[in-house]
Amino acid sequence: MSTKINYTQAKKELEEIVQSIEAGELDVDVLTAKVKRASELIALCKERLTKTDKELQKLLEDMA
Amino acid sequence: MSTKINYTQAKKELEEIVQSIEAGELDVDVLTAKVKRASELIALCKERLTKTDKELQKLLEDMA
Amino acid sequence: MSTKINYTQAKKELEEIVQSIEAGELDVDVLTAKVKRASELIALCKERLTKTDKELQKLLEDMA
Amino acid sequence: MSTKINYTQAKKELEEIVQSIEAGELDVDVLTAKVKRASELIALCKERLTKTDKELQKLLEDMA
Amino acid sequence: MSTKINYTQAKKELEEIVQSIEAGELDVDVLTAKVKRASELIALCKERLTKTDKELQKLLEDMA
Amino acid sequence: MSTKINYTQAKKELEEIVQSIEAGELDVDVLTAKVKRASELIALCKERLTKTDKELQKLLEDMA
Amino acid sequence: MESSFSLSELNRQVRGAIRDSLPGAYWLRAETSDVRGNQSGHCYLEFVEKDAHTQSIIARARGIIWANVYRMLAPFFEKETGQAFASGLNVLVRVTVDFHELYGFSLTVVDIDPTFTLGEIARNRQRVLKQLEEDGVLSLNKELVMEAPANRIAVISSPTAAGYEDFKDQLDNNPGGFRFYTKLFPAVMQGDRSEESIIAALEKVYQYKELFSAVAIIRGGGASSDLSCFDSYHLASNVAQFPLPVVSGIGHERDITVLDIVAHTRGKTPTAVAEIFIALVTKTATELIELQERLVEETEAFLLKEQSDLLTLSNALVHRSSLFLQREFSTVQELTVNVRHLFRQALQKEMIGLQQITVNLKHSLRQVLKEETTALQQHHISLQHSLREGLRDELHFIKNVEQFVQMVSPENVLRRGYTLSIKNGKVITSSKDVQKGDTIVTRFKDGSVDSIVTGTSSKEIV
Repeated sequence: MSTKINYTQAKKELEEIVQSIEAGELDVDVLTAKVKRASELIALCKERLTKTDKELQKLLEDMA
Repeated sequence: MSTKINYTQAKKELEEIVQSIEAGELDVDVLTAKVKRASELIALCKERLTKTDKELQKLLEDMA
Repeated sequence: MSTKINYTQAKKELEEIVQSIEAGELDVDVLTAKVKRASELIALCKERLTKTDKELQKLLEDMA
Repeated sequence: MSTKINYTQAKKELEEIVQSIEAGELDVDVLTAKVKRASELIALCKERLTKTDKELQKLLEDMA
Repeated sequence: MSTKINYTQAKKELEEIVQSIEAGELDVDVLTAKVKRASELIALCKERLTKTDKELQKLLEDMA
Repeated sequence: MSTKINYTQAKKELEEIVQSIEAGELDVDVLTAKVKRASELIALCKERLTKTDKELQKLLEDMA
Repeated sequence: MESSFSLSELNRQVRGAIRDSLPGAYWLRAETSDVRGNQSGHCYLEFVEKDAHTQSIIARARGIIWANVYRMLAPFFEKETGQAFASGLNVLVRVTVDFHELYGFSLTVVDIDPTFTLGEIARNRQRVLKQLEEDGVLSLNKELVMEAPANRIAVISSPTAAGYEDFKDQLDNNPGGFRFYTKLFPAVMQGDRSEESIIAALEKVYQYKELFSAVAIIRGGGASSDLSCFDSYHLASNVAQFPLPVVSGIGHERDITVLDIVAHTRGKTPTAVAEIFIALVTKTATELIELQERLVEETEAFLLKEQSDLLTLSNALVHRSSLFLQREFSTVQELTVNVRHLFRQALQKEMIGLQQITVNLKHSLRQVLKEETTALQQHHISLQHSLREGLRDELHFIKNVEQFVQMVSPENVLRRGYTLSIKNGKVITSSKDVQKGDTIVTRFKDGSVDSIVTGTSSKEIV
C-alpha cells in the first residue's frame, strides 16, 4: 500500500484524520482504525523524508 | 447483546433515555426498565472506551 | 394481590377512589371499604417505589 | 332492627319524615310515633358515623 | 266516649259544627246542643295536643 | 542540452525552482527531481561563466 | 588727372589707415577653418562666419598665431576645453588687425577665451541631444537589458591603440577567472573620418549581433583628444538605436560626450569599460552563488518544515485522540450522573404525589364525615322546628273554634242582655214573621215572659 500513495496524499490524509478527530466527528468504534491508519501514514511519510533527505544531501554536497 | 450495538448507537440510546426521563413521560414500571437498560448501556460504553484507550495507547507508543 | 397489579394501575385506581370520595359519590357504608382499598394501594405504591429505589440504587452504584 | 337498615336507607327515611312534618301533613295521632322513628334513625346514623370515623381514623393513621 | 274518637275525627267534626253554626240555620235548641258538643270536642283536642307536646318534648330532648 | 538553453533562461528556471521550494509548493516526491534539475542548471551557468566555449571561439574567429 | 599711387604706396596708405582706425586688439567671434601649423611653430588658419540658416560663408579672414603665442595658447585651449585647437571650432580670440603691403590683410591672434568654445561645444551637444530626444531614440540603448553573462563583447577600437590592449589585458586577467570573448571591429577613432568609420564598424557588429552581449566603443588615451566626432548626431543616433547595449570608453576624464550620454553605460577609459564588464559578470556569478545557496537553504528548510509538520501532526494525533476519548469518558460519566439524578427525581416526585393523594384522601374523608354529621344535625333542628310549628298551629285552630263556639252559644248571648223571641217554639228573626195579636214568648237568661203583639213596624234598627 505504502508505495502507491505519495507523500502529499499521505500528509493530506493524515491531516484529515487529525482534523476529523479534532472535530469529534468520529465514532469511538472507528477511532482505533483511524489512528492505526494515521500511524501508518506517519511511518510512510517519515520513511519518505529520510530517503529524500539522503538523496538531496548527496546532490547538494556534489554541487558545492 | 452488547456486541451487536456500537458505541455511537449505545450513546444515542442512552441520551434518549435521559431525555425521556427528563421529560417526565415515564411510568415508574417503565422507568425501572429504562434505568436498567441505561446501566447496561453505560457499562457497554465504558468497556468500549477503556478498550479503545488501551488500543490507542499501544499504537501511539509504537509510533513514538 | 399486590404482585398482580402494576404501579400505574395501582395509582390510577387510587386516584379514582380519591376522586369519588372528593365528589361525595360514596355511601358511608362503602366508605370504609374504599378507604381500606386506598390504603392498600398506597402501601403497594410506596413499596414499589422503595423497592425499585433500592434495586436501582445498587445498579447505579455499580455503574459509577 | 337497627342493624338491618343501612346508613343510606336510614338517612333517606329520616329525610322523608322530616319533609312530611315540614309540609304539615302530619296527623297528630301518629306524630309521636313518627318522631320516635326519626329519633331512632338519627341515633342510628350518628352511631354509624362515629364508628366509620373511628375505623377511618385508624386506617389513615396507619397510612401516614 | 272521648277515647273512641281520635284527634283528626274530633277536629273534622268540630269544623263541621262551626260551618253549620255559621250558616245560621240552627234552632236554638239544636244550637245549644251543637255548642255543647263542640266544647266537648275542644276539650278532647286540647288534651291530645298537650299530651303529644309533652311526649315530643321528651323525645326531642333525648335526641339532642 | 546545455547549448540549447541560454544563461538567462537557465537562471530563470533555476530561480523558479528555488522559489517553488521556498513557497513550499513542491511535493516531497518531486523535490529530488527538482533539486537535481537545479544542480544541472547551476553547473550549466557556472560553465558558461568560466569554461571556454570552443564553438563560440571558432565563430568569432571565422568572422573576420 | 588726379595723382596716382603705386601699389606699394596704396598698400602703405591702407596699412596706415587700418593702423590708425583699428589701432588696438579686438575680441573676435568666428569659426576656425583650415588650421595648419608649420615647421617654425607658427599656426596659420582662416576665420569664417557662416549664415546661421544657410551655413554659407558670409565673411572670411586670414589668421595667424605666431609660434611664441601658439606654443602657450594651444595646450591651454586643449586643457580647458578637452578639445585640440583645430578647424571647425567656434572661438573667441583677441586679434590685432594687420595689413602688410606684401601679404595683405590678416588677423593676428594674441589671446583666446576657451570658455566661449566650451559654451559652443555644450550648446552643440544640447542641440544634438534635443534632436535625439525629438527622434525618440535618446534613451533607447539605455533601456536595453544586458544579457547575462556579459562576457561576449564586440569591441570597436583602433587596433593599434594602447587602450585596446589595456582593455584586453584587464579582461583576460580578471581576478574571478571569468571567461570573456572579445572581437575587434577596427575603426578610425580620431579625425574627420572617425564618425563614418565607427558607424561602419557598428553596422558590421549588427550582422553578428546574436553572438554578442554588448558593444564596447573604446579609444586609447593619447595626448591629442579630438572629441568632436563623439558629439556627432549621426553617430549618437546609430549608437542609441543599436540593438546591443553599447558601453563607451573614449578616454576622456572630464567631458561627457553625446556618445557617452546615449550609450547604455559609460566608462571613462577602456580599462574602466573592462572593469564594468568584469563587474557585471562577477555580479552574475554572485547571483548564481546566491541562488545556489538559496537552493541549498530552501531545500533544507523544506525538509525541516516537512519534518516538523510531521511531528506536529503526530503530536496532534496523540493529543486529539486522547482528548477525544477523555471527552467521551466524561460524556458517559455525565449521562450516568443524569440518569441517576433524574431517576431519583422521578421517584421523589412519585413519592410526593402519593403523599399528596394520602393528604387529599384524609381531607376528603373528614369533609364527608363532617357533612354527614351536619346533615343529621340539620334534620334534627328541622324536626324540632317543624314540630313546634305544627303543634302551635293546631292549638291555635282549636282556640279559635273555642272562641267562636262561646260567642254563638245562646246561653252566653242571653247573659249579655240579649233575649230570644220565640213563636210557636221557633226563634223569630224578622218583624214580618209576627202579626198583631200573636202571642210570643221572650226568653231571658233567668226565665221567660209571654206577651201579646200590639203592633209591628218594619223599620231597620241596625
